[in-house]
Amino acid sequence: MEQDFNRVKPYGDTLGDGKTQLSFTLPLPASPEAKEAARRLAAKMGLEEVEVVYMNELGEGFSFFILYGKCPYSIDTTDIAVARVETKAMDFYQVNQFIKEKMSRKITVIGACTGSDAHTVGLDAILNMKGFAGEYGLERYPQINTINLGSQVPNEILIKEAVARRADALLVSQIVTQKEVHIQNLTELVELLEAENLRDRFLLVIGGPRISHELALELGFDAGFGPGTLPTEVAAYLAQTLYEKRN
Amino acid sequence: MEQDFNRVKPYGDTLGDGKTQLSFTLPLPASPEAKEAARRLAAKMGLEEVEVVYMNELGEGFSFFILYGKCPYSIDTTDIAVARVETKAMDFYQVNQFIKEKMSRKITVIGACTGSDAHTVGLDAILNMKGFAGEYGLERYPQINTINLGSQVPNEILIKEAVARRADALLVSQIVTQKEVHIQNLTELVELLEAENLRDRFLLVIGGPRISHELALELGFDAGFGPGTLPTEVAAYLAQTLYEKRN
Amino acid sequence: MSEKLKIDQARVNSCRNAAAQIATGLEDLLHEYTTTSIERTVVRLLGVDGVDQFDVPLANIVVEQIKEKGKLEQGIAYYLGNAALNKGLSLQEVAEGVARDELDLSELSEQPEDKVKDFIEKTALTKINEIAEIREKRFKRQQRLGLGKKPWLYVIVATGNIYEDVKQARAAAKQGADIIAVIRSTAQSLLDYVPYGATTEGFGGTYATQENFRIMREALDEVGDEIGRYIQLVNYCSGLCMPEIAAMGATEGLDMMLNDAIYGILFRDINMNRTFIDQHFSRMINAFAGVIINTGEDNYLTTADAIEAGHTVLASNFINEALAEQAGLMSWQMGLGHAFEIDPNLEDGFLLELAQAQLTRQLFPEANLKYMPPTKYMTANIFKGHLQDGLFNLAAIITGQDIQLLGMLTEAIHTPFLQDRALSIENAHYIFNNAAHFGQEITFNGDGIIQQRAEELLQQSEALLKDIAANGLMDSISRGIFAGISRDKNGGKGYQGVIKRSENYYNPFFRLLREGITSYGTRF
Amino acid sequence: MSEKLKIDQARVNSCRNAAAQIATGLEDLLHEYTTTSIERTVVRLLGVDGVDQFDVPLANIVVEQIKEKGKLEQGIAYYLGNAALNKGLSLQEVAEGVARDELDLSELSEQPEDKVKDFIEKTALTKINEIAEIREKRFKRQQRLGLGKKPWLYVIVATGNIYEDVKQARAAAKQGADIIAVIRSTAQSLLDYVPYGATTEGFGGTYATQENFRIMREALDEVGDEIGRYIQLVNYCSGLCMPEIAAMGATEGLDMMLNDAIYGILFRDINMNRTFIDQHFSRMINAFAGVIINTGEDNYLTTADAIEAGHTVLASNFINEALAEQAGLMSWQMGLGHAFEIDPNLEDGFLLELAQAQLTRQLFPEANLKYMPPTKYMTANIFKGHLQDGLFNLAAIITGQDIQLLGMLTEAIHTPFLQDRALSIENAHYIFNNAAHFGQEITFNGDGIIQQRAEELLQQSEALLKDIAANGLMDSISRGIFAGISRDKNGGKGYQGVIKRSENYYNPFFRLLREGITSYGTRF
Ligand code: B12
Ligand code: B12
Ligand SMILES: Cc1ncc(COP(=O)(O)O)c(C=O)c1O
Ligand SMILES: Cc1ncc(COP(=O)(O)O)c(C=O)c1O
Repeated sequence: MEQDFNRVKPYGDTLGDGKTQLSFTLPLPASPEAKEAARRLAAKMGLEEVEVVYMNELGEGFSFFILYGKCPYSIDTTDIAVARVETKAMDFYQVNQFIKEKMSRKITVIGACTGSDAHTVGLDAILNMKGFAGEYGLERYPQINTINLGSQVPNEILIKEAVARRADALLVSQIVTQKEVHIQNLTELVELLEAENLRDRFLLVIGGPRISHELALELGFDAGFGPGTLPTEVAAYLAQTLYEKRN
Repeated sequence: MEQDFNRVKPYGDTLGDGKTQLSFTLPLPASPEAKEAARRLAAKMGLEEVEVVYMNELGEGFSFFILYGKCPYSIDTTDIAVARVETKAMDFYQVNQFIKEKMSRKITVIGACTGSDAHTVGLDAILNMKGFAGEYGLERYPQINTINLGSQVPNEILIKEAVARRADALLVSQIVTQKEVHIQNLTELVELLEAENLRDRFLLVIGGPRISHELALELGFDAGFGPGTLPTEVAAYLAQTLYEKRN
Repeated sequence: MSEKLKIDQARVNSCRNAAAQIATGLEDLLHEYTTTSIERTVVRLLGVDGVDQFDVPLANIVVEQIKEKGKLEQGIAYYLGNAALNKGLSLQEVAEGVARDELDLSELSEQPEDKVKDFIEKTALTKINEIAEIREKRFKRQQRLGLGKKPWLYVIVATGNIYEDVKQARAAAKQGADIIAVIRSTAQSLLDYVPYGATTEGFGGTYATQENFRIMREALDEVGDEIGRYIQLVNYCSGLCMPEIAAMGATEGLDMMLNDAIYGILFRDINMNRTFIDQHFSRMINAFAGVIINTGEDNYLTTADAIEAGHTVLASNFINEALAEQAGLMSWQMGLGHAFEIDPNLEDGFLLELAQAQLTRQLFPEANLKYMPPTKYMTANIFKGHLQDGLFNLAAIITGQDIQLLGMLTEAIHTPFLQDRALSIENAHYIFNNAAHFGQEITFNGDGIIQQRAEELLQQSEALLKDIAANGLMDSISRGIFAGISRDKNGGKGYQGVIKRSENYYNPFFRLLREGITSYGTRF
Repeated sequence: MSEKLKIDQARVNSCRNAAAQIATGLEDLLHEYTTTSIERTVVRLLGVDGVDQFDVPLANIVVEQIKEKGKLEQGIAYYLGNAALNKGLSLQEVAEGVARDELDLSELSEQPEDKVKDFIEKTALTKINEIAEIREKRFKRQQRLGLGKKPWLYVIVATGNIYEDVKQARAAAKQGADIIAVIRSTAQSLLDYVPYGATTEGFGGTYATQENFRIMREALDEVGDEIGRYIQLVNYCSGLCMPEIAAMGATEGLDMMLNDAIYGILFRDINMNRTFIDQHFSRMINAFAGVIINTGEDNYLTTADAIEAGHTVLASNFINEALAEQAGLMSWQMGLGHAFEIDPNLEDGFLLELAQAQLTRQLFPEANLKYMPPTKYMTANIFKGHLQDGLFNLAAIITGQDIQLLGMLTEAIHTPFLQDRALSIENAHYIFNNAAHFGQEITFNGDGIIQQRAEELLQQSEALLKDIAANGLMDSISRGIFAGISRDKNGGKGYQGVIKRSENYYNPFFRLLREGITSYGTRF
């Protein structure tokens, strides 16, 4: 059987078998009834031939379950189009060359972990001299003027600094996502910029382990970078997009 | 918030949060679109706030996904009643005492792994002298006459031997469940017995890692024993049920 | 345990000497300054509790009043005592009066100093005795129920809601956890006051409040009785209220406290003067209360590389040890921290982890070492993550660690679900039992990778300690010697709360604690 | 590798002597009997292929005809050759004639023996040369692409459909697998014929057919070229068609074969005479074809307890070695099997696993040891299972195993999903790399648990081997010495296929293989 991209299903060991693994805890002590409850829950999710393969009492009236079942649903993947950063790949030298040749001046970027987020490692990986995974960070780029405001920066301060330092791009890191706090922080930033009529002045870039380019666009940013992002990717994006924006 | 057993949901770290973990493989190379397909699939299962936390290319156009989401469904557990073996717990001595006192004679049980199943360890755990988890097997019970036909026994042979040896109970083990072969084997056994008008002559007991008492009843057996069963549980059940059957 | 690594004892001595010198270098600071938080602690230890209508703790209100008058250099104790004698009120009533703006402590006529001090000393002694009693009750309970086998299984609860935390903690205890750490709401370390009462809304953790401490202690005592094992309770004695939390913990019978001499400076940008002064007093309280401190060296490796910066962890262990001794902590109270944070994709990375863990074990044989799990390199691939935690547990059982902060397979995703914690505990049980005596079974080859790495670590940390000793700890930190983070001596949060003591600075607890510490002996 | 365990060499010699004696005890049997399956193998090796309209292989039909006439004692080769010369037909045409019921081989007039033999010898030699060529091509490809680093990652595919198997195998190779074993449909070992053609419906595995071998070999060569690593292919040379499958494997360029001297007797109730005779001939083919055999001692521990019966595994390793030598296999071709099957809840179980694995390593330093994963004690708790597999991988890298059959986290649930296999490979990569030189780093203490267990194992297996040598292997098996299973000498499946050779029994392959084996040397 050949894969039909109009009908994509989970695959265990045979095309179309729909095999899916689940686990969750229920607030029930372990019992045949609890196991049945777990099975019914998976059945409500639409899974067929559900097997509750493991049940373990966790104490205090909770039990943990592992299940397998067949997912009857399929996805038409032919109509999925996820926006992605489209700029051309460039290395350290190419980026600097590009900025030097095409733009009249160095570009300035300002980065921060905003709100109560104090996770600077990801932002530093992109910005600091040292960089990440063997690649230099933006500070090392002679054509990029890099400002790193560090952690727990209120959105207001970030905007103030960006204006004062004439930044071309804002680089925001959001790592903590509990209770959707990153969405709040990011939405607030865009709203503040819009309120001050500054939205179009900057390229707005975000990053973090739960950030995608799609999410960034949804929230009104120009680009989003997820886990494993390398500094060159960001640099290449900034250079090319700022150049286009200029023209 | 107190648990409402009419509305039981998965629990991550807050009552009612519905947190559920999923994993599956899709026949798609890793890409933002594949990730989105995974997300949509989980959404079709009804999960909310789905996060595809991990995607890994497996080669040959397949990728593996790990997801978390919130299950919006809940189960009314107050109306779940799962049948279970109800006989009183007895130890080795009590069982022998019981048979000796209450029944006029020893009881005879005949066990087998039927069909193509060659997994004898589970059956042996219940039947052999040595037993399981420090408990003696049925062979060791002076009041039980135990016959073990071993592996890959056709249903016809099992019935023939059971009749010939005047067995009181048939103990069937089914370990292999691929393509539901255990259901086929077990259904066939009941049908054969019924066809020969022998169904009521024997207590019909099954066991195996994917067997439950519920399933046993569904398939027309008298009892089913799942993973971790101890010989005494089976012995106690046999003694008491055969005694009741007699009366 | 036979010694697996050959260690150059001269080098070890040189490390300890340098660390002692570093600690001595701070003595003037510790003796000549107080802080708003120390004074608030005094207020609390003198029995003042509660908040005003705006939820501001009375301790803050009282101290703030005197500070605004520029008179805190004398210490709050005198003013409180003076007011009580003056007005014939209890100290609590005095504080309430201040909160209602009915009393200005600095304006009252001065009672004879010896009478005031006498009154204060008595009140203080009552509290000190109360803490001693709580400590002894706690030790007795530990003896009666027994503590789990080592390494102790330490897990976190982090729901943000104390009642949900309790459920998770009780379940964890039943699953086999020995230690419950209630993770603290993320912004709390920077609050210059301690929130009040039971709280149900925290952010990535639950506020450290005295009532929350009490609720959890009660729950753990209960579940401990049920399962017949004493369950230890941990919180954060860290941030701008470090000594206050020490006092709260002492009062509520906590067993351990995250309490580091440098952590707040580096990772919370708290002023270093403030931190050093606070940590000293908080450690004296912890010492007297029989609390094990957990130092935070693991944090270095979340920003710095574990191979490159392994020796900074070790150097910091020596410094934390010296500062702990300075404050009167006994060896068993030193939960010196280190971590399993080497890139899992490194060839022989496990060997290098063993080297650091074993070296730390041999250098601090009496300490209750706290071993931190992989975090930075954890992946959202929960299956791989569970394995990484397995090797971490194996390293712990091989090298004989004491306090094992269990890694969670979902570390890269979310704060632990109930099931995550249960799987972690199962992981530790499996490895600790199945390889129980593996450490005793093996010897490391004398010229192998492990031995060489250990030597390198010790050499590098000796050099670093000597350098710090020569420059002083504060200057060294401002040069970014730890975790690649540099902090200004006069920068950071809370510097305005550092106050030079006057000649007649009065704080009864320094003496009482010191005397108490030296008299109460070891735990069992 | 420095020797971690002290081993009493005298005891080892005594084990080997006993094993040699056991092997010698079988010689009469091996020289005086043939079997239907050996004769069918001869038919196949003489180039007869295909099935009749009822899917019965021509090899079966031809052998059956002569057997029914009671003439198989002479060997099939003569009859085939005689018919060909008689009729001027090719051997294939002869067989087809028999299948159409047009030819009775036993009734044809006898051609001069030397002419018949001459003809047969030539045909046989052609085949032998063909196999040698396939072997050399395979070795060259191995040299060109290189084999993976040891321990080799061995994974199974078990979909039942050869085309689905191919997908999974290709993906596994890309993920890092070195060896692909196509699991065989569950009932096949008891079939007294080999199914034909490509198959898509198997039960817990895919039928071993020559066409399936070819399809998978081609796929693995292709993917091997893509990724620049040679991927080895394994199947089951086991059951009632053992030697035929050896011939098929030799022809299709398989690299390894599950091929055990005793497994079928115990676990498939195949008659022991039949098995011993078949295994000998099949091993000669494997030897000549440069195939590594994998013995099945791991299976003992699925029924017997791994602590109690550990020494039976070791004893069987010695016997399999002796029988392999007897058939001409070189040391590197001996994939002696052992397994990680101790109850994971046992304290220090990991140490006992290390003892057996290290002992096996030291006793068979030249063999390509095959290490089998935990199966019996795997749980449907896939997280715990993944950890068990992790310790298994750690034991392998510490003790320097060669062929690592990767455990699957879903072992207790289902045959592997694509993702399960990928996680297993990742598990092995992580542990093998992160603890790469751990084995070289450590020494086991001379009086420790590991050393003691190793000594106990060796002592027990010496005693067992001596006992078996004294009683003969067949009698010992009938006394239930392995896996607690006893089998009757004359019972079990396939006994009717054992035939006493006549004086003039003729089978050209014994000589050709033996000569070929001694001349082709080692692999590289
Ligand atoms: C290190 C760490 C810490 C350190 C942070 C030190 C520091 N200076 O950063 C310390 C110990 C201080 C810490 C504290 C806390 N942490 Co923390 N921490 C982590 C940890 C272990 C690693 C994060 C990390 O450094 N990853 C490595 C970097 C390189 O990856 P990255 O951030 O994804 O960055 C890459 C991309 O995302 C991208 N990127 C990131 N930012 C940006 C920005 C731009 C512009 C671009 C283009 C790209 C980009 O590029 C980077 C390189 O590829 C994670 C768990 C984990 N393994 O992920 C938890 C984790 C993030 N922490 C967590 C929590 C809850 C906390 C606390 C709230 C706990 C508490 N109550 O005390 C506190 C609060 C801190 C705060 N106020 O924010 C949770 C968050 C849960 C959630 N999803 O919301 C996690 C997931 C742990 C857990 N399972 O509970 N933490
Ligand atoms: C040991 C084993 C074997 C041994 C069996 C040896 C023997 N003599 O039994 C060997 C190596 C021969 C083997 C072969 C195969 N096996 Co197998 N095997 C296992 C293994 C590792 C352990 C099973 C076991 O012994 N469990 C221990 C016993 C004590 O537990 P238990 O069976 O659950 O029994 C308990 C209860 O269920 C209950 N019980 C069981 N029976 C009965 C009966 C009665 C009457 C009562 C009251 C109670 C009772 O009481 C017992 C004690 O508590 C499992 C994986 C696993 N870890 O589960 C795979 C497994 C069962 N095998 C599997 C497969 C596919 C096969 C093969 C088909 C592979 C192949 N293609 O060659 C063959 C075919 C064999 C055949 N024809 O059946 C699959 C089955 C998949 C599925 N769900 O269908 C499994 C799950 C492995 C896998 N992941 O692929 N196997
Ligand atoms: C000593 C110490 N205090 C505090 C914390 C963290 O919490 P906070 O948010 O209070 O800084 C840590 C974290 O690891 C620590 O090690
Ligand atoms: C040598 C050997 N042959 C065969 C098998 C299994 O398959 P079968 O169903 O062919 O007996 C095994 C299983 O482990 C084995 O070790």
